[in-house]
Amino acid sequence: MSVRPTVLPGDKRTSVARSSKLVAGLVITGVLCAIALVSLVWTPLPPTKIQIAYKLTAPLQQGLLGTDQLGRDVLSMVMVGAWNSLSTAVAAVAIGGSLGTVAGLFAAAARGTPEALAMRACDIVFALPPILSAMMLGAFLGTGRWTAIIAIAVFMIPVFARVVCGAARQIWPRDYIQAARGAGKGPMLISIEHVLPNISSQIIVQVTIQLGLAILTEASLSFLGLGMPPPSPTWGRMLADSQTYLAQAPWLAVAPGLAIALAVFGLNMLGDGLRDTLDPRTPLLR
Amino acid sequence: MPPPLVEIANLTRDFRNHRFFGISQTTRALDDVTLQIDQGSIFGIVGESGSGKSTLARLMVALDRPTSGKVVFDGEDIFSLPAAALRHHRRNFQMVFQDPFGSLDPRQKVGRIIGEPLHVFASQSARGRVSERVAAMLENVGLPATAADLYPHQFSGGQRQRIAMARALITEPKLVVADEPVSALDLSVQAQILNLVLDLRDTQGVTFVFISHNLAVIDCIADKVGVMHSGRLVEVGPAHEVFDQPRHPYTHELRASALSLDNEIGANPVAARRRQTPLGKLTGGCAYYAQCPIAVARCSVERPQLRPDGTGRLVACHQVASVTE
Amino acid sequence: MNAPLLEIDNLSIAIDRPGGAGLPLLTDISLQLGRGETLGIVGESGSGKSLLALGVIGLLPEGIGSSGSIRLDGTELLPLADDDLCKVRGRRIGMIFQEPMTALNPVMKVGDQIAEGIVWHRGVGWCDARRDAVRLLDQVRIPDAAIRAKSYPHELSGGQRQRVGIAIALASKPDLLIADEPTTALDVSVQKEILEILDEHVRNDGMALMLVSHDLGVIAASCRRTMVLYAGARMEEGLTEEVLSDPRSPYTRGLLAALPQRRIGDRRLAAIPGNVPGFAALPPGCRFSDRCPDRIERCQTELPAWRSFGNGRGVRCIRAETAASEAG
Amino acid sequence: MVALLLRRIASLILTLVAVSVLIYGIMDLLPGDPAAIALGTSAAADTLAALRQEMGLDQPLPLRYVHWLAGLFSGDLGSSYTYGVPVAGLVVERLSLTLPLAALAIVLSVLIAVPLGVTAAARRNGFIDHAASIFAQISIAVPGFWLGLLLIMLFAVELGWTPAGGFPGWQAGLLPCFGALALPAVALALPQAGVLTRVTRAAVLDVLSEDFVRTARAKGISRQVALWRHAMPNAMVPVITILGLQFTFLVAGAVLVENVFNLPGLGRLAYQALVQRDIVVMQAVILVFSVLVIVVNFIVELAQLVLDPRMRSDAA
Repeated sequence: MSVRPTVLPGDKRTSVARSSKLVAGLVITGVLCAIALVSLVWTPLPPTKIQIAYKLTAPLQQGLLGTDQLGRDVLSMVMVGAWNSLSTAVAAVAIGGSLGTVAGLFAAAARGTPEALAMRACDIVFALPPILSAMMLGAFLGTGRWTAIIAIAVFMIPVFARVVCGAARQIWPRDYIQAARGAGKGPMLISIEHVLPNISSQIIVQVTIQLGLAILTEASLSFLGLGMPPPSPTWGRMLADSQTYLAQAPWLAVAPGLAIALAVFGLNMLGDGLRDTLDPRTPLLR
Repeated sequence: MPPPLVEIANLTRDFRNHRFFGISQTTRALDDVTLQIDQGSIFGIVGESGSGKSTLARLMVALDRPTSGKVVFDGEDIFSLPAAALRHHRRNFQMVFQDPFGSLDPRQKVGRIIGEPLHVFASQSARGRVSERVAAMLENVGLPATAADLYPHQFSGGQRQRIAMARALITEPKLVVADEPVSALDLSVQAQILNLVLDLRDTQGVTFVFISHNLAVIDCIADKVGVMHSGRLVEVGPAHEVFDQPRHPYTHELRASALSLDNEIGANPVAARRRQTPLGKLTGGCAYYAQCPIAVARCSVERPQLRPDGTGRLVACHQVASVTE
Repeated sequence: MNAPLLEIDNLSIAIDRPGGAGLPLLTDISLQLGRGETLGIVGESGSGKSLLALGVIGLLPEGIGSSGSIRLDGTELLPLADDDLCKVRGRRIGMIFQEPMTALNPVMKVGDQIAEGIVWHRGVGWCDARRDAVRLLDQVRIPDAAIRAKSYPHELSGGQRQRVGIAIALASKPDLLIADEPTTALDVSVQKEILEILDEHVRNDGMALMLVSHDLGVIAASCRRTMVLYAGARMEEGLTEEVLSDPRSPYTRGLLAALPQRRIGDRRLAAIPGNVPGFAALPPGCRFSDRCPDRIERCQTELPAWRSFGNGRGVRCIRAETAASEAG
Repeated sequence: MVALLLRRIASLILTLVAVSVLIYGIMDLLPGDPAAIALGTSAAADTLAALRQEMGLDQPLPLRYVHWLAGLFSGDLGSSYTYGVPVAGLVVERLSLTLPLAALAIVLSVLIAVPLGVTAAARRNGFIDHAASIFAQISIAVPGFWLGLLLIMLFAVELGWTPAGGFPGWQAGLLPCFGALALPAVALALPQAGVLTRVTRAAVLDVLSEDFVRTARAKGISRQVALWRHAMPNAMVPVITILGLQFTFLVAGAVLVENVFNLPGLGRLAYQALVQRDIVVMQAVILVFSVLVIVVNFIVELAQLVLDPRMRSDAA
């Protein structure tokens, strides 16, 4: 018999590290979501309120995070930016993730040529960076929230299709799938009843990671002016605007960037923590 | 004499590894197998890895489709049935798998796992009684009815194999094909499962096809045995007779290599035997030719057919056939 | 009488736990093995037999530690640093593993994998070492050894890979060979030949062999002495013949009775009831007490001590003790 | 082996063709008339018709695609409306900045990530492991373009060590050029390095738990030698696979970083083409980027063949 204990009782050090990652991820992501939701009903000042008299005021002198070149309150803008960023990311991952998951499940169930074709198609879409496809879309559709959502979602489809197909292919040869076939169940029912629950942890982990990536991409798009149109503030555009005032008002470049980094960091920690708790296969070293 | 429950005729299965571009290769996993399985018997199939025994098992329960040949179950050719009829027919033949850890969905409770076939096969009115039937079946295989509310990982290997047995039997099938059901189990638990198979055959009248690489297990449990080598059946006959007096040289080799408690290594070494690495696929001829100690020139070109040797056994060997001719 | 080659005293292997005692996987193991001797370690899953093998060669998984004493030719192995152990592994102790499919490096030619140990221990050049590797491959009966040495593992069959594994273990002519389930993953027709190759080297080179297996047939065929393990403790030890023909432990008796064999009429096999316990859920008292047909009340309260009958024969069973004292 | 290579090349060509069809198709099928977009809303009908004819927009789609493709093979990517020069020359000129930048970033990220990941795996749960994990988490979370801004703030605005952006051109000599590329390369490389560090660590840990590493240790090989001789060659296969997949993100990063540092590269060209609604240039740039991604992944496949004999024998 081979000696390969998977999880050993008393392996405290790693289990503490696991749960601390999960807690950190949950806290950061939770706070972020709360801020985004609060911004819908309350911000310290209306984020679009222009007060030229107070333009480029340093943090704490006027508002918690200072004001921008038009005297708008940076904190309020960051808060609304959180909502804009999160909602876009969630919508994109929801669309791309569900389409990709269905495609991946189908490819794994069909096997053979359909699977090969689907994966080839994924390779091709994967070769187009989301920023470039957003540029293509933006050139014709005009810029806006939906351009960003569609561009990101299109990129998410092959990502999820690949992950799901890969995970589902590991499940299909298992004997319990064979038993379900022997029980007279068809590929559709098997995919839903047996395959999906058994790969759900991988999908959940992927969702958190891709949410982080979507936030990054959304920020990049709005940095290039391909995101939500003004005046509604986005983190990316705030950074783009700050470029002109790097010397006079460095805080303008710090606050939104930190917000992006924290959001992505929180989601990644959450993903890591979930991965460790949902599928604790971390092997022990010899 | 009642007709056989299963009649397998010229069953062949090729596996082709598909390529997106270029040539695809074909491997013949099962080669022209003809076989009959009597009602109420335990039919043992013995062979080494790659002998095609698992492929045969999957075909018998229609988990795979043959390249050619047919399986007639209870008078019906199962591969010519329309999909819906085949699905309905599946309740009559079920399978038990080797790995007790891979054959139960880890995300479902035992009650749901065992009841799964009923959800497809049972009529709407009978579904309400699923939990009763699951409880009864759990008792049949020696587990408490409370097991239904637990998850598979809460059981040991032997108990899981009992659960797998319960799932296979819940549709009251006529045939259960068990593919190496005790190979993954500890010796002290193995005997429990073998006894369970014997009990179930006696009480429920189920016909078993029992596959194993272990001669002792087959000798212990089977009425008749088929010996497989390279996708072909080389010898079929009553289990005790086949193992006491093997006629095919391959059966002989298997018998000689099995280690019992009074064997001693070095007493009669195998080294003297002619041994070569198999040279790819032989087109004609006997697949055992390269290793066979009694092969003659004819064996390399002409494939021996499985035929009666005159003592109630079927053997596929030119040398054996020539004895009786 | 010379000192035995391998002497293990009171060896325990446990999972390290921060603060306090570890979770024991294997306890109170003592054994002696002389040059040219063969010892079989037999047990079911969770008996700790593989851990014992890994413990001797000092390759326990991270987080698992051992205490007690392992002496090779009088040298204590347990306190040695890894660098010093490296001079023992391969050169003094060779090891063969269970899974021929995964035990070889997939991206390295098999000849080089054999030669590696020779270069490492003897400091010869790779050219000479590769020549040696071909000779070793020939010794383990691989046809066309010179060509096969240039193959990658995936180009070989399971049996051939296991021969390569043996060649690696034999490369530096170790004094002690540990084989952990060397034939479990192989077909029966290959199994016997692998055991023959092992037997040949033990006989010719005066090597000591410690063979770990769950298969009584394998142990009976290749080992003069046998130790039976159950749930991390030794239950019985002695000459293989005696252990198999006159088992003193109810567990050994149960195992022998459970061996599948031809039934007479409608008889059933004598199965041991219950399941093999996990190391975290051992019954109190004797580890076999919850499944033992001969248990008495005392079995469930105290762990019986190891009782030695001399001549290497020993058993762990309260009933055996009382039987002996009644007789004496 | 030869058959396998031919198959891979055939697959590469098919993928390239599919991508070109996709890009051309999307550009063509998307709502909006390129000629109208180029001229703006106030253009007269006859001017529009003239431009449409000049652009070949009056021909059927498949024909236009074939013309475009034929043009590609003769190095003709069309000409830009805004610059009035052949796009091919423009792309090549811009590539001369973007390719060295990307290469620099890849080299930098590999140089940081591989040693860090391997050390982290070899000393699991040690100080370096924890430090590497924190480094990886942070650098993955920090967007490259923001990092670029911070670097400019620190090194250009505060310290004045480097220019805040721009590119002197290769004729100005190697040193000033690399000076101008240093900060952008760091901004591009760091997020990549974070991902690679994690992948390297995980891959090495995976391989270290394999049976064959234990076999090597049983031979008496030391931990270090087992790590470098046995674990590393096996662990490199997943690492370079991820390196190839990450190239897509590197390209995306280049578009942004070139804009932050005001570098006249292909990414900046893409942005300018977008602003100026120069469809022909957009098409060309996106095509070049996609081809780059595909070719890089093809090279990765070849590298896998070299590293792993099991993949080579796939052909036999």
